[in-house]
Amino acid sequence: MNQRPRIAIHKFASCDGCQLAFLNLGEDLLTLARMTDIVHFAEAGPVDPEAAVDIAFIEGSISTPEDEERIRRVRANSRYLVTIGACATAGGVQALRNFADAGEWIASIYARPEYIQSLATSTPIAQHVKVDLEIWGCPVSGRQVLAALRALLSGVPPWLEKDKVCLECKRRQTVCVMVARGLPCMGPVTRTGCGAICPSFGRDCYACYGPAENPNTESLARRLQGLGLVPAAVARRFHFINAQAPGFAETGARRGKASHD
Amino acid sequence: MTESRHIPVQVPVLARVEGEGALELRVRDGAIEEVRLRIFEPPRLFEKLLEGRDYTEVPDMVARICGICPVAYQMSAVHAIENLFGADPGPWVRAMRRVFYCGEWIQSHSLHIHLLAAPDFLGYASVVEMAGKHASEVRRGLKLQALGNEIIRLLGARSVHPVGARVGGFHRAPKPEEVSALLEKLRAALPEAEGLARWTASFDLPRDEQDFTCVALRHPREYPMNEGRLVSSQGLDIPADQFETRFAERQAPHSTALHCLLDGKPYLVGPLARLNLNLDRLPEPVRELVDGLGIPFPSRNMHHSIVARAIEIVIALREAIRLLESYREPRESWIAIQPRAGNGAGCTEAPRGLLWHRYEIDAHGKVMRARIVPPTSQNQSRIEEDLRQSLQRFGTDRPEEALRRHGEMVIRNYDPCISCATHFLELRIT
Amino acid sequence: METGFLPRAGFQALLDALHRAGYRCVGPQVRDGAIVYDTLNEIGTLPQGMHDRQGPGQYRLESTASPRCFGWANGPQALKPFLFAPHEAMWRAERDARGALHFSEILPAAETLAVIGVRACDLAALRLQDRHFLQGKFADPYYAARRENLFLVAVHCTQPADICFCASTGDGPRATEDFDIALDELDDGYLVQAGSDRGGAIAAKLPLTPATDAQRSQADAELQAAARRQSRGLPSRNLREVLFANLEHPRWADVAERCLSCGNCTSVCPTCFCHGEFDETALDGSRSLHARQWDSCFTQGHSYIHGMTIRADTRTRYRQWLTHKLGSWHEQYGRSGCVGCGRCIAWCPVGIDITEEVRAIGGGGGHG
Amino acid sequence: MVNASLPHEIEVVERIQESPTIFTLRLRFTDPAQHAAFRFAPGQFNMLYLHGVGEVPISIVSDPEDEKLFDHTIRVVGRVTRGLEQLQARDRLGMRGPYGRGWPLKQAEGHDVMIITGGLGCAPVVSVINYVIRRRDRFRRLIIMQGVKHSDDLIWRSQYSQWSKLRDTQVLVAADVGVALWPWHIGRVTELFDQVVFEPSQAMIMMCGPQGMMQVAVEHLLRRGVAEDHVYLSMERNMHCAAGLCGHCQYGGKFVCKDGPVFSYSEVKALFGIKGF
Ligand SMILES: Cc1cc2nc3c(=O)[nH]c(=O)nc-3n(C[C@H](O)[C@H](O)[C@H](O)COP(=O)(O)OP(=O)(O)OC[C@H]3O[C@@H](n4cnc5c(N)ncnc54)[C@H](O)[C@@H]3O)c2cc1C
Ligand code: SF4
Ligand code: SF4
Ligand code: SF4
Repeated sequence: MNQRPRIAIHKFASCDGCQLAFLNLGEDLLTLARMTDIVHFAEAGPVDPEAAVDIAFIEGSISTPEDEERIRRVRANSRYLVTIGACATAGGVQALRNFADAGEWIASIYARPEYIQSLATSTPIAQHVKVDLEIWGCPVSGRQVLAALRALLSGVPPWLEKDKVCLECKRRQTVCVMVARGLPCMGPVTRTGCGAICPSFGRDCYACYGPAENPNTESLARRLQGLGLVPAAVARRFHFINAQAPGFAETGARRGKASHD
Repeated sequence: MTESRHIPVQVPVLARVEGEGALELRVRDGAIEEVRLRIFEPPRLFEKLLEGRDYTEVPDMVARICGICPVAYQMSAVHAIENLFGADPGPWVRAMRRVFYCGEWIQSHSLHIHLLAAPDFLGYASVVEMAGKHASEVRRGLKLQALGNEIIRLLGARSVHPVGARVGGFHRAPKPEEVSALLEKLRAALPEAEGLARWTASFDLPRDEQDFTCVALRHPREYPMNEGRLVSSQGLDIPADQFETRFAERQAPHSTALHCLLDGKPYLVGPLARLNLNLDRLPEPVRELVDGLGIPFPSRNMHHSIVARAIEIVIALREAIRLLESYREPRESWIAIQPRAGNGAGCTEAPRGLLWHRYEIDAHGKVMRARIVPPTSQNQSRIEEDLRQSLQRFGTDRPEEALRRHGEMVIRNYDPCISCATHFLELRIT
Repeated sequence: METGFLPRAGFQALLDALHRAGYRCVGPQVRDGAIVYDTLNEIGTLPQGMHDRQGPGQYRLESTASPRCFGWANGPQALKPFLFAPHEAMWRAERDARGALHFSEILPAAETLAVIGVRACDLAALRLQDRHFLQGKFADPYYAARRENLFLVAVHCTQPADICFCASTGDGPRATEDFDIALDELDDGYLVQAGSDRGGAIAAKLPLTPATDAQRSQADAELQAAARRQSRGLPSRNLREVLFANLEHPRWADVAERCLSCGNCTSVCPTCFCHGEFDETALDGSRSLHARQWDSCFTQGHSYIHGMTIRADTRTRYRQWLTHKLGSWHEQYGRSGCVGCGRCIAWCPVGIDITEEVRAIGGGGGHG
Repeated sequence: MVNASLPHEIEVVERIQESPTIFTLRLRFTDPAQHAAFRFAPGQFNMLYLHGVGEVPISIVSDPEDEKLFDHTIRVVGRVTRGLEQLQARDRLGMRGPYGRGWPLKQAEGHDVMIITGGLGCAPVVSVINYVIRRRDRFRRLIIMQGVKHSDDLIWRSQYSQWSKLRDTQVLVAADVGVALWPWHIGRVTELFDQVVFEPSQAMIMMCGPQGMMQVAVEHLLRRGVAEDHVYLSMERNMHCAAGLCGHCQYGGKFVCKDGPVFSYSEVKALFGIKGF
């Protein structure tokens, strides 16, 4: 590539954690700045939200009317659009509000709810504009973001991991926490990419990387009930970080209202 | 001639809900009429999301409030819930939580100093520009940031939304080999961190003394992180669970973040407030380092915050080394918890200042109500007050660009959140 | 080739002899609620008295008063991860300033490793993996490097779990070949048998006493009882015909309702060999590491070719696993790919039982 | 032990754009000794490695007796092929091979050779056509049948016309969708079987393309009396190692990479057309 590709990193409703995948790159952050032209990345300095770019990375979900507008403009200005993280890809943990009366919630936190402009839902970017690549995870892994960047710099579509966490657990030779300890692990339906860190820390995966390809959520739900979870608890397993993701939304809903009645 | 200038500055800001905000300034006849730090990040409604969840899910949920200081959210939450259940996880857990927190301070402060604040004081638009002339300092900063992340990973597997913390302790105890490998790196980094402190102290920082109230935790022996009483520079000294008796949140029409006030007045939390109030808790070597910096702490110059952060990196590094040097692998890394109904508060020192949580939980361990007061909503009124004073002193007749930059620099001293403290953009006059 | 009796306390002498001969020893230890292989320097860390309870999707350890250190059936690991690494770098590519590429292989250091406590089923699996990785058209240099100096101490299995069926596949519970040393564990010590010259040399360094007939017959009786205790089984005949004659059997859809397509079964299976290769490239594109890791026919990528996935659903994936393992393996390696270790039953999160599925699909007929 | 997984450096000598999505790379080893030692048979394939991206199996289309270069004709479909597309003369890449079992060309001598392809530019069989034409007197009739989705997809058009003029050679081309002036059939290539002149008992059939097309063709040919082991097809499965180790290309008990990719119908018929294998 003769010209350095232009890159933007945009933020919507989120915790900023996925952008840290860039800020935590260390030496590679400087390499990235050398190889590309980072035109908009508010956290790191450059700000030009309306700039036309080759690659736009989007963090965060859409939860206000203004953001609905803004993401359209970003799309129009970007040749290749990548969502990073659970918020941008599946609506994020804040999408739990989609199950509730968000207006009532706002009223209970803010004394003057009329000041607060907000949609009743938190929705993924792909519900609003075309997305070229979705990188899952809450937060995304720096390794995956780097690999995607590298592929795009080589002019080829990035390769995405979509297998189950279980495979990575076994590669790490972690003892299965579900089989050996009866923990309600979400690994068998969850997308790998994190390195199967939860089971390696002796705990159950809570599905922060969203659904894997071909997830049998119903079978796992039955298994979790077999382990002693009541239906509402099973619902909460699915309705957590990626509550709106396909498969998780339905199986959770079928077991009852997750957290709020 | 009456000149009215209304100067909005786009600023992404952290708050209860961090993200986007703006600085609005109205100047009439050279006097600042109104300063507003507008936060319009869409609310993510975490307090409500928590309702109905099991207490065991809280640490993973609250981490998602902030990707830059998830450890702080997890720590305040586990303390609040353990207080509520009357559980004491014992000295190993206590020590490891401090180590965990040290990692976050080092990571967050290094990131702030190098990526956000230092370019301001040295006159660069971003760290990338700064790296040209100050390559070794930037590398040192990135290395310290990485080291902070590594400490978090030791106990939490990853640095953003770590997965190791639980009510009652940690899911897993590190292996002694991992601890000693890390210790070596920490020891090697100590001279670097001290160099960093001296470097920040050498900046030509604006002199701008102001009167403000500092609030921080205070512990009988240690530099505060996970526990202590709530104290202020004006004599406040109450147990942390009585926070609500003196501190109250108020909603401003221009913000989705609530403003928190102490007895109705603005106050400061964060590194400078912590240092000012805990100078006598510094370990001896740090004390000597601070004495040699030539800055008279306690300081009333908010621009000294960057130095306070660098000093806290040294404190955290030393503390992590001290605690890990006596590391023993425990039989169990967490205690069993017996839920009971009640109400409990927890307060810890996030990198950006006090982070207060309260939970009401039923007998089955289900969260009934939650309340979270993050550092930024506590600093928000103080930021506005500071802006008013410092911009007035700076000179309101200056070009907008200069006003904007100065305003941003002032805001960045509070490190309201990473996206807040950035180098932004165009200035619009309406 | 029986060589004698090693009193329980003399077991350390075996470790010491192996250490002196330059081996790193790995042996069974309790970790995270299961028996796994880990570096073994002291007999004190052996899982003495530990016993496992296994069932479909279930594994629990319990502590007993037994003095035995090998009174358990296999945990999740086999020999496989020691030879066919779950994840490994294969070669590195570097591009110099002129655009030329340089390739360098990354072979594992050929470690001299002694594995203590290997079961008969895993030795049978090792033979199958040897055939796959070493005896085909192209030998795998990575596997070969690790295989080269492997020393195997087998312990005949007297405590098969509920999920074991090695007796029906003819692969256990007695280890009959491919070990350097085999042990029968009795309450007060071990009957030692050398299976190779290397094994004989190590055995010669042990404080052995002559074995008694009583010891021998007790060991035999325990092994026979162990075989009898196995309640599960696969028909010993070649199942290839019957499986491929039943490719549209409704049971495939039935099991697909339960199966999570998670690949735990293929990962714990000691004979499964599938792996994927990929590149990890430096951000500036100068260097790239070509690596490989375990894959499974339960993944989408396993059967992806551009524009289509040959096995897009769980039904065809489960069918691939079973028809390969018990069917086409015969064509490839002259026998079934199942050695009866039962791991895929225990470590399946939803407890799918290969023997039961086979029976349902028409491969019944008991132990025949 | 030879490490069959390690690529060797090769160089692009020439790049030819055959169609909007198909291009040919003419290649040689950068090490002349390696180049001189390189031997292959038509139907065999190489693993091409694009630096930092990955490897793909690609058939060799050039003549085995061409000592200067070897050619690969590649269609852009995904990650690696898209990256390969960007290569220019003098660029370097990695290569290992050749792999697999090629076409039964020795056996085919003295037979009618019928080549059937479907889909976009089926490179593997073009090498057979060229091979037969260059050694024309060793074979009897040559029948070339090519089906494409759209008439624009047909690459090497002029070659098809030239081939059709050769003696004892029949060329039948079909496009599902044809544009004006398309001289050949509109419809499926398998609809043209009735026009084929050949001796079923003396024929060797070689085909590659979509499974559906091959299935229809096989059924027809068997009905016409061609023996099962005179019908050869080239199979495509996911491939990583190409050495029979990684397991991806298994087709029942066969490893496509080393037992194939060319199989006689009798070898694969048990599973042919069954979804999931
Ligand atoms: C024996 C053989 C010979 C071939 N000869 C040619 C040829 O001469 N010309 C040509 O254009 N194509 C040929 N192909 C197909 C070619 O290999 C695929 O189009 C190519 O692998 C797609 O890779 P990609 O990265 O561009 O596509 P993606 O869709 O991005 O594929 C990603 C990965 O999946 C795998 N994969 C995807 N499709 C295939 C496939 N069809 N076969 C095997 N693995 C696949 C590869 O590992 C690939 O890297 C041949 C395939 C085989 C098996
Ligand atoms: S194991 Fe599961 S919850 Fe844990 S980090 Fe990975 S995907 Fe997230
Ligand atoms: S195809 Fe499936 S069953 Fe066969 S070796 Fe590979 S993973 Fe195992
Ligand atoms: S059979 Fe069990 S272990 Fe195997 S893929 Fe299916 S659910 Fe997973």
